[in-house]
Amino acid sequence: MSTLLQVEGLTRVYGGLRAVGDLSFSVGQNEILGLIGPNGAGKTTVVNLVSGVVKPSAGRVAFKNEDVTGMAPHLLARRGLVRTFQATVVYGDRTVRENAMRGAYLTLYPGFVATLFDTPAAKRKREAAEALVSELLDWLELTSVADTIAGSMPYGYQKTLGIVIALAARPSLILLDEPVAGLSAHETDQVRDTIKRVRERGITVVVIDHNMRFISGLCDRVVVIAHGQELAQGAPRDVLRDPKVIEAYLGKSYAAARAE
Amino acid sequence: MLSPIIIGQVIVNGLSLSAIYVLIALGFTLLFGIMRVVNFAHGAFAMLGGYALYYLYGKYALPYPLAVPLAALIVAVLSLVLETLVFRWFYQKMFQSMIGLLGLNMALMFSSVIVWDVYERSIPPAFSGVLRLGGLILAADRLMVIGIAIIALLAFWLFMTKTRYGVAMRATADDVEIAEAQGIDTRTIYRLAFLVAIFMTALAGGLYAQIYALSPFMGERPLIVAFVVVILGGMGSIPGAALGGVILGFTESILSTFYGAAVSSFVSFGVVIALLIFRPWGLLGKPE
Amino acid sequence: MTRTAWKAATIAVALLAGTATTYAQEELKIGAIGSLSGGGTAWGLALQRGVTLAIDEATKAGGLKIGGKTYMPKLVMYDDQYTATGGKTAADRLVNLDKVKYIIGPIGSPPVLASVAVSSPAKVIQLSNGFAPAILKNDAKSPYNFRVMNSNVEFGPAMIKWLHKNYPAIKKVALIAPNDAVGQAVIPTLVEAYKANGIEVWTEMYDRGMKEFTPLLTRMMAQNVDLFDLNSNAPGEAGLLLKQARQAGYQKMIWQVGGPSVDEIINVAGPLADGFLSYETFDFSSPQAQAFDKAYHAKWDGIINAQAPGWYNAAKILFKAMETAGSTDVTAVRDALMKVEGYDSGMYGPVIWGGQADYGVAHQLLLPFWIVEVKNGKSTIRDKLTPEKR
Amino acid sequence: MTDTTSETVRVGELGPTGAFERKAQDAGNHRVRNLLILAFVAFAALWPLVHENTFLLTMGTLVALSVIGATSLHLIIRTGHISFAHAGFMGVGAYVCVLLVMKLQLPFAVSLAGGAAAAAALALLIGPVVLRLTGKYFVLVTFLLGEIIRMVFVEWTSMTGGSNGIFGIPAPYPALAEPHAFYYFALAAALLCVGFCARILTSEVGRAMDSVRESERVAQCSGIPALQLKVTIFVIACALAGVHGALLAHFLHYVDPSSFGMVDSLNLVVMNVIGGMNHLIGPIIGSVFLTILPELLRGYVELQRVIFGIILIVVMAALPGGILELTARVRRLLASRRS
Repeated sequence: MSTLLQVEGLTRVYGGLRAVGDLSFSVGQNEILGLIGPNGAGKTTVVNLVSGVVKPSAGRVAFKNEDVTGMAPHLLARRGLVRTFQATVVYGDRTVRENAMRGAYLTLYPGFVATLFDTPAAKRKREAAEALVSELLDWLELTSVADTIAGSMPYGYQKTLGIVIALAARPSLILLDEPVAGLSAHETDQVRDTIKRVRERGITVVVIDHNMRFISGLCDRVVVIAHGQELAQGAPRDVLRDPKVIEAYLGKSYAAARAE
Repeated sequence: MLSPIIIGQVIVNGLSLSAIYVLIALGFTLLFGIMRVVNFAHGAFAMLGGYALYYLYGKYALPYPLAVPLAALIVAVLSLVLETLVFRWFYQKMFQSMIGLLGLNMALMFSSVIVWDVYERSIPPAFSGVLRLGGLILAADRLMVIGIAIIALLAFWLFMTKTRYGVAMRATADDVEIAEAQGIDTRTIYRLAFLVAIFMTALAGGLYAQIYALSPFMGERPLIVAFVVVILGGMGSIPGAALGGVILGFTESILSTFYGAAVSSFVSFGVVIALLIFRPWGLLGKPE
Repeated sequence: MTRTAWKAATIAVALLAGTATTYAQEELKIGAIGSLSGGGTAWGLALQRGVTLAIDEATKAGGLKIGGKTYMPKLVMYDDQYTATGGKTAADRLVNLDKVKYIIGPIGSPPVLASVAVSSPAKVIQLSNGFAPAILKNDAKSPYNFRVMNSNVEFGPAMIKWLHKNYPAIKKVALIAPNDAVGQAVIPTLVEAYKANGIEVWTEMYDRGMKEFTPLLTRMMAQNVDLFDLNSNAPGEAGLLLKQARQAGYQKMIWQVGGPSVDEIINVAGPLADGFLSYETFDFSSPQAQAFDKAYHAKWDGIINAQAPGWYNAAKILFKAMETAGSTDVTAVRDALMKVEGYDSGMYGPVIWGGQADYGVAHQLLLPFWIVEVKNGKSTIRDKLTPEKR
Repeated sequence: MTDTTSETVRVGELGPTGAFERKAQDAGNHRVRNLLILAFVAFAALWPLVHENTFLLTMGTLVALSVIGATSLHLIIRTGHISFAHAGFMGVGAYVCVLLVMKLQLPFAVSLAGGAAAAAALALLIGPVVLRLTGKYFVLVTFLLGEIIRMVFVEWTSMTGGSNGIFGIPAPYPALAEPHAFYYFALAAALLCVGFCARILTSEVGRAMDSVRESERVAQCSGIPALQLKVTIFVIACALAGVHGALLAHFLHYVDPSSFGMVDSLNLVVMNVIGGMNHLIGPIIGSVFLTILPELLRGYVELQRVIFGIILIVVMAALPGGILELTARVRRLLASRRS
């Protein structure tokens, strides 16, 4: 399995405070990696650093063997690295199909002048994007709600739509930031299935969450962080038994009690 | 040009300018800090404060220490009507507030033209002497403004940190929902904050009108000043308004004296733009 | 009869009566443009009120008798917001919609230049007041427009010559002026006039709307000037400049070649105004002024803006020219305007047209003016001067 | 430098959007819309024939010209930024064009292009820096920027004539000295501008603009170069503002700084706000409204301003989508009555 994403010594300091310190991990081709940690562990900062939203203070991010440290999100998207957002940020006033079309910008956009004159090339690109979007909606069973206004749909659907928007950019790796936060158990299971199917498309997935049950049922490998530092790395079952991890999650006294 | 007398005078001038600017900016920054409202009608309320003082002190000859706060209080209490009719709609809507309150500014200004006509009036000065310290000169009315500015800042600070209402106001400014969850009646807090803000604005407006001139159009300059001071110091921050006022006052005093008025305007605008670009939350504000 | 019907009948009768009186004599529309909003409003109102008083007088006298017909003048005035666009729109509306043949105003170079560009091609007489020489001096030779008040080109040199004669010790003058159309137009001519009298000049411009001049005055005092000229400052700013200069410890002479704004300065600066000298367009202590003052205060409160008598005068001259021409035809009235030299509206003495040398056309009304001094809070006449006819 | 991710003025702040577009997607409404556009253009074209009054022609010309300014500002607004310096860019276009015509005796067409290019160049210089800011700070920066541009016009007397401006500007071409001719010229320019803006907004660029306005972060992660897009649109819009300024100067035969100050920028913003900020028709309605209303209320100068102020309050408080939303609401109300 070749390495797709390589993170080395990633550090971010906010006014003297280390939000993320010296974090290293790598993601292999077609792997599902979980990035977990208790609230305030710096998980979202890691996503922001990797996806170019925030520039790291130190460290290096390599994607497909190219140094992409601090590269702007739209350039990363062109290279195949796309993320979703923790809050349900979809275009709430638009239809589901329109949301997906916006995600397909890279397939769709033919250049400024070409789109103004609607050249044959622009038409071809539009047809390709429409086909891609239809296929994605079909595949995730959203076709029946394609003309619904996204903001009016249940939360779970909106989360799925967020994944559709990301997939429409034809990524080779997607970063999912808390894809099941605020969802019911049933909805969580649905999203888990969706993510598994995403991997079947040959896409590498990095999932960030604090829900251990969800992560352990989904990921091949997990990285646990607390206070911006790596605590443990490995297969979910091994990592979750690590006393350091239990302590970070449940507090010192609980960990001590268990150890006895 | 660089004689000790001139340098001393520049400092004295800077001090007196700073005092006026701080006073003008306080009400503006309070409204923004708590309700997220950019009060483009700030100048109109200052103007109303001017007319109130004109009647109480100039016409009905009330004792000055009574006339000044009473004039501001009258304007603030009457303005509560506008709070219900207009401001209420714009709380927490920074963008809409800018344009809607610009409309309010226009309506108030031209209503005043209909009522009071356009010509400039003057409010008789309370003190007319000048203070001489060595070679330095400071007009007595400016000294009074410096005093009032210091008192106002202190009172403000005490109110916000020591009183129940002040603390509730700060909680509301930090997060409306959490404040409501803690049982703070935000509607009352908003009205109170509005009252205090307009009181400060009308007070500053009264003094401004007395020192300079009173007309329906006098509010334009105070608005710009409040704007610049508050951006400098940080939108919504009260220590920020104090710092911003002092910086603007001294910058203007120094640059106007040594380089002229044009340089002074270009530099202060330029600095504010640079600040907005690189540190939009101002010197003492909190980044969002 | 029900109440509503009764009301309707009353209204109908009133309307009929109204139309009956209007049609008894022919109506003559007098167009006017001035700032009725924004910073120049005081001037716009002075124009509106001055012209209104002249029209009231004509109405009281039973109308204007022109060529055997009686005309009732009626004022149609529009706001120019003190801007070029506003001036053009207002002139356009007067010329094309209201079909007026005569326009009085506006005040200030931007609206004047923009409105003259409309009125002159349409052959409409315009009596305006702006300081830019280009208002009269242009390629078209100003066929239909006249300037009915002195500009600084008229009164400036005469005043400075007077100063040099009476105060020969003055060697250096400070000019602090607003950075607007008036200030920028006035400063060069004043600088030239001072230099012609061997007086050194120091100038500083500030942005319109500024109220705090203490730092600038500190700068000025470091220059060791003998005289501070308030030049083209608007009345409010002139008052503040004087007050703040005195408060800042400036003790030498202050005067104003421009304005005039003596009353406002006394109002703003109080006892500090004593000793201030100024240009004055009108002798408010003269008997004819008393009549004007009375008529004015019968209708409005407050200080009379110094331009009001001038606009009254302009309207009177226009009416006189119509009566002289015996016709309301524009070209006839235009020619008659040039011929009313010697007519006295009762305010300024006989009409004199000048400006041939300065503008290439003698469409500049030359008005006498006064130099006044503030003594014990009162404006007193020092001298009366007349611009040179060139 | 601040985060590029910070959100711009969100849709929520600008009022519900999309309602109109959604409706417009229906084929039936398409036809109604096209008919309306046709009727509007026909009315504008026949306007001078209805009467022979040149004043109404002047009003028509002023409306047509301000449509250029307002719709170009609308482009910027659709990327989520509201510029309060738009009149400054108008001024840059006006002065450069006038100076090229009068000092270098260049033909009008070349000078007009020069004016537009100068405004665009300034926008290109400033845009990449200021467009990083969030919507509200952008408002504040442009507020001051416009004032600085105006101050340059005032101070640089040797070039701009200072506050007294430049007068005696000739008609663009001798044929355009005639008011009817200039009206049609301005109308053609306005239609071209509106057509161009409409084309941008309905193209994939428009879709990308909407994405960026509604959620810049998501848009960037879909590969949309948000800053680059916003700068491009800003430059185009400022160039169009320059065209507006240049044409206005040649129409008034006069140019001075007082036409390019805060109040004028504000007017352009208000045109967009009153008309509705979510659709291109908004600024067109706004231009008509704001140019005609002061003329209708001219007899009541002060009262007019008071009324105007109250309208602004009401629109911003109760009708964030402007007049456009009012019509949409009435339509919805009628529809609900019917059903």
